[in-house]
Amino acid sequence: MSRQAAVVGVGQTQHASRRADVSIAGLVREAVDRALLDAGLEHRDIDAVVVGKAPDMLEGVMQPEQFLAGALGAHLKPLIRVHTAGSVGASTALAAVTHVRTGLFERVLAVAFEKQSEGNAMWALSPNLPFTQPLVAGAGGYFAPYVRAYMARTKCPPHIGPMTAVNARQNGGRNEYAHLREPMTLDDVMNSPVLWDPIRYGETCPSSDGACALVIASEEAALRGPRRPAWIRSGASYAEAMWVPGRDQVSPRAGKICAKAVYEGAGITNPWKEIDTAEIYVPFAWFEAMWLENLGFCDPGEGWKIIDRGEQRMGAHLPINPSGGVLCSNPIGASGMLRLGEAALQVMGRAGAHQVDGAKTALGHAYGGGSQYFAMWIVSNER
Amino acid sequence: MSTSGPPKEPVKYVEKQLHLPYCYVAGDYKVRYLAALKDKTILGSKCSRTGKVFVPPIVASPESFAPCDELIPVADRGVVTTFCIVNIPVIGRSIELPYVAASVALDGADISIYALIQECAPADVRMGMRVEAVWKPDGERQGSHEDIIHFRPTGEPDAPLASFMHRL
Amino acid sequence: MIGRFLAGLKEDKRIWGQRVAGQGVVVPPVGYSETDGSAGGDWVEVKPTGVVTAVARVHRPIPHLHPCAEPFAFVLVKLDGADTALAHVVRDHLEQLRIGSRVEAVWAPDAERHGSIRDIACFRVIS
Amino acid sequence: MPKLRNVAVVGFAQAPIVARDEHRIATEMLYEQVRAALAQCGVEREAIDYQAAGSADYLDGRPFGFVAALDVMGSWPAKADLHLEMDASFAAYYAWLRIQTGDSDTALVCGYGKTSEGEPERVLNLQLDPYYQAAIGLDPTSTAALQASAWMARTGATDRDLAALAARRRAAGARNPDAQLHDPASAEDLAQTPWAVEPLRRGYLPPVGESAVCLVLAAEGKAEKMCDRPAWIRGVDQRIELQTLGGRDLSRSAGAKLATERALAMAGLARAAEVDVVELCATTPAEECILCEAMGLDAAGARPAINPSGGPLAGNPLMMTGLIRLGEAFRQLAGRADGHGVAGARRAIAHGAQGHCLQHNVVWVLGDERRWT
Repeated sequence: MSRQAAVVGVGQTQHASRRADVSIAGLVREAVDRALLDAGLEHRDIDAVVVGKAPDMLEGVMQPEQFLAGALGAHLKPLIRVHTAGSVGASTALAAVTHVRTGLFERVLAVAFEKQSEGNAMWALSPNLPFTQPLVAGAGGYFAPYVRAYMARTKCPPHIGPMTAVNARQNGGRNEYAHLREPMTLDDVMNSPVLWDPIRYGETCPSSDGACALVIASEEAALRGPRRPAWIRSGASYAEAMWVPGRDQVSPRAGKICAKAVYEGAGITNPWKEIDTAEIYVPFAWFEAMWLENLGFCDPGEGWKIIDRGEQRMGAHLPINPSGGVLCSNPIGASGMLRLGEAALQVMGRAGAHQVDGAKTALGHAYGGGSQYFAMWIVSNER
Repeated sequence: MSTSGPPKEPVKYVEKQLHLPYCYVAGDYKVRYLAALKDKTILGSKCSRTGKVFVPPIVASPESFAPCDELIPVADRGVVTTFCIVNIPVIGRSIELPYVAASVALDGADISIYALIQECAPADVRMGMRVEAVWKPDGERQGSHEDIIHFRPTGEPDAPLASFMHRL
Repeated sequence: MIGRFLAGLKEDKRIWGQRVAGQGVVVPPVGYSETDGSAGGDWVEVKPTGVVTAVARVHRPIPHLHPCAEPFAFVLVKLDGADTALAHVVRDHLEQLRIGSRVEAVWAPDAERHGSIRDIACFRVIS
Repeated sequence: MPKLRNVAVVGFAQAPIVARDEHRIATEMLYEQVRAALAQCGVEREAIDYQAAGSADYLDGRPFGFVAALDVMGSWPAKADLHLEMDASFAAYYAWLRIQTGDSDTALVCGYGKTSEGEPERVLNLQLDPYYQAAIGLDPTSTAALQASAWMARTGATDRDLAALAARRRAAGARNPDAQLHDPASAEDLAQTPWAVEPLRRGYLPPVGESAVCLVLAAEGKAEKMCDRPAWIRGVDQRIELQTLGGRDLSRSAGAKLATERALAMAGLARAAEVDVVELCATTPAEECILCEAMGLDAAGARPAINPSGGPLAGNPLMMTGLIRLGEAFRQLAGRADGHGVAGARRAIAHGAQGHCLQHNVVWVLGDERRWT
């Protein structure tokens, strides 16, 4: 029952603030066509489809996978639709892995997308809950207080977030699919408007249109494919309740539990030493330092020091987000799958200009909700 | 029949304005919570297993999974555990920018509420600052979250970081 | 594909379908086969007349959702030359409407065609 | 076929379906059902190692509505979890897959949502493609009526046939304490009710209803300890179809047919008629007949008994109607259906569906004996 699964195809769209050249279906098909081409497969080779996206309010279509079923080649196939907030792209990929690991499916297509330009994301992410004063202004407004708490707790210097943002852009400049590729300087970020104090504009992810698709295959099917696959050594998705007294949103317990599960599953005892690169979900620059701690790459309070020393840059000890990450492209529903897909490309050795030399083992990570949902996998170039 | 196809220049967008009315049930706990605001009282619910207090009241503790079967008042003052200063607008919101949205741990409660901090410059708000509710005058309170206009500094000494860092 | 189909309605009052694998001539087109996911093929113009394959009579229209305030019928219409049916409405002579009825498109006036499926104002029974 | 694990439904709790619960929000309704389902199984929350849920943001009228459900599902410390923006019967399907991988042995499956807070006719318009079908204002009753008309035209069925079937389900619903409609109504009476959307009369359709549901799945080894008469899942399959109403034969359900064939094959059965009870997620009498045809069942026959709970025609809480069918199949096999129990029921089919005109179907085959040795 511990069957292996592998990534045999990766496809993503050009990410941009507005993809006016394609419909929702066209956007999704751009990613799917590329993933199928990458895997040397056609729609008829796919046994089941797993679709993920963040709130349907972003586009104004309820359960859009229903009208997209034809576009996805899913007619008369099994399909499920996942929604786990910001982590959804990653949990969608993991749901596809589950399908394959049952032994009932040889090849499963996982697709995630967001066409944020077709609605108003700031509105859709600022829920006016009934009987509650509407104060939260978008995701930035929600997360900014925890960034402040991180800064207070670790007494880190103020340039850590800006440094992270500058590095992300540098990486994104090498990624042909990224939405934001222009370089920024530390001064650019420091002098950018403060949107949700302490979060600056330059430390904030864009709002993107984009999609990602992965083909997940069984061991036998992967070995028959045209290319070297990325072997999925482990994967896990966990979620925790919101209103737990003392729940730490700076370093959530769910994130630690999920990380422990994927490390154990992959036989990793020292992630800092054994992982070659990681794609982690950083929608606001400060979260890179926070997640480095939460993921156990260092002791609590030490995450910002890794960034300060530049050890997470390309060519350094543990390149983080060589693709530029969420700070350079954020089609919300797809962002988590992009993290997992980029991790897979790294261990396949096919990340192009942002390839980390010799990457053998990589982590893909996403989170969502009020830092409640976590989904991760470890991929490797070896079975 | 022609096979040249329709005009080359496509229609770019199909617009749709959605109008979806909803009518939300508050739930009995929330009804009592809102009614108590009229009397300048903030109610929380107490976990039957751990004794921890949730504001606004919820029917079960997510921590212990046990019911919270008792409603008790908590203070209308507490400590700012963390906050952000909002500088950008949201459609349909009328609060003047910039404003401070804070997590406030009310005295007697085990989780924080979101609150608007006013009557001081945003730059003067601090983690640990003591704040109190500013209520609408008698006769104007309707039993709604708007009965508390905002929170303001009390002028008491700040709470030390260690005293609230575990309950942001 | 959708944009060009809608441009055909708006600018030329012509209805175009697309010949796709597994489905024949699809009207309205989406640019791919909904049965096998393959990408679409040639444009084929179809006639503004066709046969009704399903009828749902709405006696009490829902305001701000349904396309008119008076009783009307939703229909599926297989246009002449098409292999799939189009969902639309019939507003008049509802007593003559049944499955199998022949209908034709009624166009919205030039100034009211904005590039939408409702540039066809409705269908009317012709037999 | 790979080696599969025997997995059973071992607990099921459902809030009685009502038009509107004025006293509780959706998560409060759910909390009680989670507690009740665990109590049936005689376990604490810690005993369950996976959770899956189904709900829809648009029905909640807010983004991320499902996040609040974590708080009442016992998600502390964090639980391995997945939320599906679907009817919860598909969450059960996913939980079953998850148990098949061996990563989990037990799962909570939850469905919730307060349909009464919004206007489903408007909300479900948004499920249709935004360019062609939503844009002309189609609502779920109208699409169901289109489907009914196509089916009636093909089969020659009449208004009387729809009335007769609706009356039978109303009679059954009267024996089910969790059903929303408890008053039996004669076919004659129902045939006098005004048109909802012709050819469907209001008397043939369920009113807006809401509930909260929790079902527990467990693998062999644990299932027997949690339930004295587990309902073993012997086969399951699900299929979606293209959405465009005019792009498929609306008078038939190709997806339900295929899913049934695959589920029966997995279960080692030749025909659907070999089971004793069938619970169908059919929200109109025409849908029920279309499903029966797809599955090879006689909608008017005595055996297998079809929708002895009254089915969705006696209560249709969106996003959990399909999961309730699975729960009802469990009740029948576990001897817990009481007033609407089918004597001697040993095998059952449960069907879940979502989308306009039966776009997406899941079919379960259950039995009182394990499938695999």
